[in-house]
Amino acid sequence: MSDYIIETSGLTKSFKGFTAVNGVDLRIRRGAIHALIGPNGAGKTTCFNLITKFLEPSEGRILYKGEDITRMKPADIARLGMVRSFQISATFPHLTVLENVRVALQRPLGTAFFFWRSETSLDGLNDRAMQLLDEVGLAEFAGAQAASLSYGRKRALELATTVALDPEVLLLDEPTSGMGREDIERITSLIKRVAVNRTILMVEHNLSVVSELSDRITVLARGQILAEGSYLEVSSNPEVVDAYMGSGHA
Amino acid sequence: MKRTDINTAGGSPAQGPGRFNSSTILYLVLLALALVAPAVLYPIFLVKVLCVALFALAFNLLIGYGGLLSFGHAMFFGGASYITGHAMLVWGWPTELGILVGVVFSTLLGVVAGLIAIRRQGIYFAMVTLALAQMVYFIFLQMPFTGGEDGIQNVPRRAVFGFIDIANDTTLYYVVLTIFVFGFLFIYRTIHSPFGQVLKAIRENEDRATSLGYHTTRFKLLAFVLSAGLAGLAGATKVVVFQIATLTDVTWQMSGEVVLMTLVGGLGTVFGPVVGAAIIITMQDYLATFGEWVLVIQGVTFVIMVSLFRRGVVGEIAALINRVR
Amino acid sequence: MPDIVDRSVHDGRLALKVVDLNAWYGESHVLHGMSFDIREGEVVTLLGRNGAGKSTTMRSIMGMLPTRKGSIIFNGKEMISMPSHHIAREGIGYVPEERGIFSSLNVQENLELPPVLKKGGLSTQEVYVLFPALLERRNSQGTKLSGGEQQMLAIARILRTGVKFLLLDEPTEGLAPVIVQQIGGIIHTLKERGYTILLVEQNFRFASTVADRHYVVEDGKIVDRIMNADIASSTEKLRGYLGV
Amino acid sequence: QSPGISGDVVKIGVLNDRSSFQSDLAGVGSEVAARIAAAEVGNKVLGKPVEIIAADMQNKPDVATSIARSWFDTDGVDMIADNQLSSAALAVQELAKQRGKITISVSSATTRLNGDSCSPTGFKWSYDTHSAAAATASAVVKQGGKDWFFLTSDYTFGHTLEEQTSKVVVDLGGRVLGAARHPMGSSDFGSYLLTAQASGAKIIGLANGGTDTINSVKQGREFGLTAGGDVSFAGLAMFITDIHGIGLEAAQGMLLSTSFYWDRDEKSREFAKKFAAEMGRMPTMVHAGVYSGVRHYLRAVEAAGTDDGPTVAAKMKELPVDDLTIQGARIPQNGRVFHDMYLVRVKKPEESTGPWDYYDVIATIPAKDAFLSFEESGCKL
Amino acid sequence: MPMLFGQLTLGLINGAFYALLSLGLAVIFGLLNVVNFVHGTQYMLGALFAWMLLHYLGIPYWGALLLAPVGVGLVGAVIEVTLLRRLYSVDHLYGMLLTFGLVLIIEGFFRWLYGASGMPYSNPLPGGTNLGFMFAPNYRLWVVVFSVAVCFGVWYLIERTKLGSYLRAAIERPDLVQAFGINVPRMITLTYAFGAALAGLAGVLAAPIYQVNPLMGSNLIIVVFAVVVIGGMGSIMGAIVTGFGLGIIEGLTKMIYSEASNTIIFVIMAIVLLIKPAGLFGSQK
Ligand SMILES: Nc1ncnc2c1ncn2[C@@H]1O[C@H](COP(=O)(O)OP(=O)(O)OP(=O)(O)O)[C@@H](O)[C@H]1O
Ligand SMILES: Nc1ncnc2c1ncn2[C@@H]1O[C@H](COP(=O)(O)OP(=O)(O)OP(=O)(O)O)[C@@H](O)[C@H]1O
Ligand SMILES: [Mg+2]
Ligand SMILES: [Mg+2]
Repeated sequence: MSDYIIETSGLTKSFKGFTAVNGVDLRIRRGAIHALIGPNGAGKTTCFNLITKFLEPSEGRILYKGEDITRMKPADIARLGMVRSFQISATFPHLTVLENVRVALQRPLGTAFFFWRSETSLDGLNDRAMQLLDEVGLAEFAGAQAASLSYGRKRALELATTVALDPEVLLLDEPTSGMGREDIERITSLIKRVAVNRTILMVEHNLSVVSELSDRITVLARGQILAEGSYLEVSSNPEVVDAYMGSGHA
Repeated sequence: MKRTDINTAGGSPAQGPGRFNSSTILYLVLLALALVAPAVLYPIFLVKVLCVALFALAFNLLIGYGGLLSFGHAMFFGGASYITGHAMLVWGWPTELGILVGVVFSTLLGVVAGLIAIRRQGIYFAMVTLALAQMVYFIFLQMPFTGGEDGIQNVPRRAVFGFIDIANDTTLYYVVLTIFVFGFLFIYRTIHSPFGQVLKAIRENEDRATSLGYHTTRFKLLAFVLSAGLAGLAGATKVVVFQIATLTDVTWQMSGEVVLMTLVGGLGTVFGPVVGAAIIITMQDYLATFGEWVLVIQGVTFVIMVSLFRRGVVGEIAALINRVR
Repeated sequence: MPDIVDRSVHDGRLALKVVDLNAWYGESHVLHGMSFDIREGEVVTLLGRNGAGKSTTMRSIMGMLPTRKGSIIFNGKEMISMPSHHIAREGIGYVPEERGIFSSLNVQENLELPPVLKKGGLSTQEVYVLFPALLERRNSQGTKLSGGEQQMLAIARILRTGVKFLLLDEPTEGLAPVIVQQIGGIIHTLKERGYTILLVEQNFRFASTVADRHYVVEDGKIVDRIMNADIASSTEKLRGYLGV
Repeated sequence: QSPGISGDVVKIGVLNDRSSFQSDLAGVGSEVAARIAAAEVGNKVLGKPVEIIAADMQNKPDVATSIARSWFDTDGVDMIADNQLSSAALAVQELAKQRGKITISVSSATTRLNGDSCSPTGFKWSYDTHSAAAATASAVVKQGGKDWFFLTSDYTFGHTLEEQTSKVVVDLGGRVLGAARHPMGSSDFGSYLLTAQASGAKIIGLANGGTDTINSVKQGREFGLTAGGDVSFAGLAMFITDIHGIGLEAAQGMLLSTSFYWDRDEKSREFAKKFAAEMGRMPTMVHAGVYSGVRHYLRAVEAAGTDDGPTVAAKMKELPVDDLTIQGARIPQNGRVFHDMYLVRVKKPEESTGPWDYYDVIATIPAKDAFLSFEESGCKL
Repeated sequence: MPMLFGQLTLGLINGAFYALLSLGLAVIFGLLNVVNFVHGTQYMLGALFAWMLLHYLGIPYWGALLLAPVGVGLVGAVIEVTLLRRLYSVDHLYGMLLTFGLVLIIEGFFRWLYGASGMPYSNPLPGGTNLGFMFAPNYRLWVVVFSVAVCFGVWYLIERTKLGSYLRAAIERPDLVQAFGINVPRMITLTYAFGAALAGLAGVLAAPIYQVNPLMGSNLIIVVFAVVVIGGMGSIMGAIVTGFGLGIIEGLTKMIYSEASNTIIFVIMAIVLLIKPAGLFGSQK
């Protein structure tokens, strides 16, 4: 079996004549933390949407563990163990924080269609849910409605929900954006912890987070791969500095 | 997008044993009241309330918990009543089989309509269901067996299981109450089930639910079909009670009425639809002697309701209790 | 609340003075007596942890919260009970967090939505020169833009209105470092042109490159005020407040 | 059979629609008509008071049946009058049959009430689909209107009217050149009128009702169909309130049949005067029918000495109907009152002396031509 | 053949009518997102006001054409300010319940006042023009010309001025649009009143051909909703084009299978929504 858990070849997406992603060959090594960076509008989120099949690719193929998933449905991708978070916070606003996490935890039980079964059958998941909330610093909000959380906390909740599925591959779209330092640190260490035995592909603009976490970095610009390598390699690439990092990071 | 002010008063999981007990007691008290009700109130009125309330409950399952506004639920309600009526009158089927065939019909219709409608969201979903219901209306209007505006008349009330004589109104009441309680428990369990949890999550944020690995359309379809089947159960039962099946029950106004009942009682609350149905049926039947003012009084009630008690009767009471706590 | 004596680097006119501001979301009391002020031409940031009440402060200033108490004086005028559109017309521009791009409008329509309130704003052409990425996407639906592009659009559309007092809620959130630099440059330019800016920032490093002063918000109150010049000596304190 | 008056009161319920399209032709007026009838006997029979109650069934059959049920079961109502909407009327009549109570249907037009669904205690006054068809058609054809086209409401009511009228027209040597079936509540009839015009028909039979009829006539005028006078509308189910709503300008020259016209004779004017004193307008044939039905019912109670349904019903069939609106009519076993109908032509505006002066009575249609006989009705009693 | 032409022309004429009627609803339902059940009633009020103006004040049709819509607009403004306004932040269903209540009240009141069979209103432009293949009533020709002019005017006002952007944005985030300095509440009141006035205008146009009665609008609303949805919510052009198109299709249906002429629109709606989820002219979210 190949070393790469995700491989794309010639991945392309155009919207009415505008090509957002253009022939991207991405290879994500099993067990790695792989960062996708690039200027705004480079096509990072679109890549995520393509890989998780929230968008249909215009061209190209996507392999997951060597298997072609180009024609699969998004929910099935998640079931294969590849779960994403969203760039703009996506919670279930009128469910409680605890329930938000539990919705993710309950999927592997396989009882999701059991309309005849009592929901107390889900109570067994509460401990695990609380543990996850604790890890992102939301334990004290467990009973609150997700809608009433501040923006940063919604992001944390979303991460907890994603991790709850215990996926093999996590795709995190700007996990720390909108967070305070303290939370960033907490989230960074959480990502580090969950990364054990998992593969993470993340989009992130916070370079200190990127440099701290990632094993490998792909830089996208205008829908194409501009550079790839370790943080050091990438950050010393003048093209990347020019297009993305700016003089402050050279 | 606007924030949806859907009340989740009855939707949150019962936390802790105390809460569970108090609500169990509440249900038992209500059941006891229902058992003695025919001594006080006219049984046929009660039976009608139960039938329509069951219809409203079915509708509420879809909107209150699935976030799907169907504007064509009359096709299941009225459709089942035609089928049941025909089966019992022309084919001479026994009551329980007649009701069953009505439910089967509406469930199958629910699958077909659901497969078509479920692909659209929000107002478009409502409009597709409306369109389908109008087509079903047209078909029933054109089919000879429905008797046009005369309807199917004189549907017999045959003894249930061959020995429970429902010609007697009080007996009939208990039979219908049994059906209603069955329907109610069914819905209650559905809402408070693992399925119900996912359904609520989908209502809240469908993309997110998909990304967690849920095939959201399948959940919505199942909710739609369950709701259609229960609406059919309500319609089939109503035929047995009133012994007629008419076009009125398949019109869009009927679809609209169930929306009103649910709102008046309290959207997304467990008891809301029941209370709403009771209020509207009471208005229709008891205010009928106010002559031409029935509808105006109804209108004034709606306006006041929306302006002052938006959460619906049950929703407002629940909010009041919460505040007192 | 520690008594904070105002010692501004600017001796310009007082632009905004907030005194004992309280605000509620429904029943929940979020701001507990905010007091601070900004002089004309200053760039001031509100720092604080998630949920401290920074965005709420901005929304209160804009009159977007139904219940608020206290006093908000802008250019000498009391605004606490003004409706939101009057506040805007007094000359305040607002860039909300989560950007507030309208999905039913395309980029150009989004850009041209806020009415021009004062002379001296950027023209649409100038905006496109400043943000070329928007020019390219000007006919696509507003919310189809990438996160960062949306942020640019949210800032750009306020610059068109010509108001000289801006409330920017996390303007660098989700932006590529180059763009963050660019925004820093824009803020500097605006400052030179005499704009007054209240900024909410999580990115402290960025804040320190543009701001004159910082207020620290905790639990809906101002708990400290730090001059940008004193920043080096205040790192300990800040670490305590923000976990920096 | 318990002689005497149940509950010491003769209770009459007037059940009809008071809130929607049909509320003018029946509605509150039916209650008023019933009261006029009761007042004629001093609101007392056999020394017991006559009480009249009324309810709005809102055009919903299940509301009608549940009101009827509770009237019979808990309120001691002895007779239900008017009984609108065929589905509701059939159900209420069946219910009354089971309970041994009397129904006097007036507004609902279906002949099934006295045909396959007839009841020993169910009566029908005034027009029905057969009278509308047969009376109007035979009279019109005799006047020379031989080439027909139908505007038919796509409802059993409309189909029945069309079918029965066509039969009469063809039997009398006329021709049916076509029909357009439109859904109930279509607002625009232009297309159908064009088709009608193209067919070359001289008589356009309106096998529809209410607003549809009104709109057909109004637009017929607009399209210049009826202006020349060579094409006429024949209203199969029209009431004087419809003419009032259309206005003579547009309605002039129409032919229609009615069981009552207020300005026909001294007696009808007397009833109309009493009615107008209450309602401020003239009664329709439905109002007259309710009045006549209630009047006859009270006379039968008096004669039978009881308000027991089957007994009274038998009495009603024995006695001739005789009141301000109908004189000397008989009621066969199926409960269909055999009274005369009238063919009227709508006046021109200049011929009319004022509101409600709308008709010229041009022929009297004897009952045997207007209604199905007991044998023809298909009633098995 | 002349028959077909006649029917097509007639369909077009009726379509003009649908277009005008859906226009007001497109403004209210499409732009304000209010499920305005009272729209049919506002149409009825237009016709009724025209009749009242004539009957009580002797003001003829041409005066009513201006005054009656203004009157209906004022009624609309009052409804918006006193009742509807508080419902924008909650689910649309509540607006529907409210406006449905208003339908019952207003219709009930006028039915009590004037009865259900209505009152005569005579044709201000009697006679007709022979088009060769058909006799076209003059009044209908006037309706077509006038509706087309009004439709175009409204389209221009909303699509070609900034009003449309303001409205669409205000539906998404009223608080934010207001924070940009736009008096959102007043704008919405005026828009609602304008939509109501358009319904009233359609009512005045209808008075000479359709029966003026208090219930004349009650069955219309559902069809007009369908027109707006098929056209694409929020699209003024969509409402206009669909209105005309529906008139023609309905006319053809009346020729071929007239029983289905009311149902055809729902068949079309279902098909359109399945193929183009946001309607013919709607932009997809
Ligand atoms: N559904 C869509 N329709 C049209 N254009 C789109 C769509 N989705 C994305 N785009 C365009 O594709 C380009 C890439 O967008 P994408 O969201 O992938 O950028 P990104 O790299 O994630 O940027 P950011 O870091 O700012 O989030 C952008 O220019 C965006 O406007
Ligand atoms: N719409 C709302 N309803 C109820 N409570 C809210 C709402 N928005 C915010 N809050 C609460 O108000 C408090 C202050 O929130 P605010 O958004 O002002 O924080 P913030 O300082 O901007 O945080 P962040 O950096 O995460 O954006 C938080 O406790 C939050 O949970
Ligand atoms: Mg992105
Ligand atoms: Mg904030």
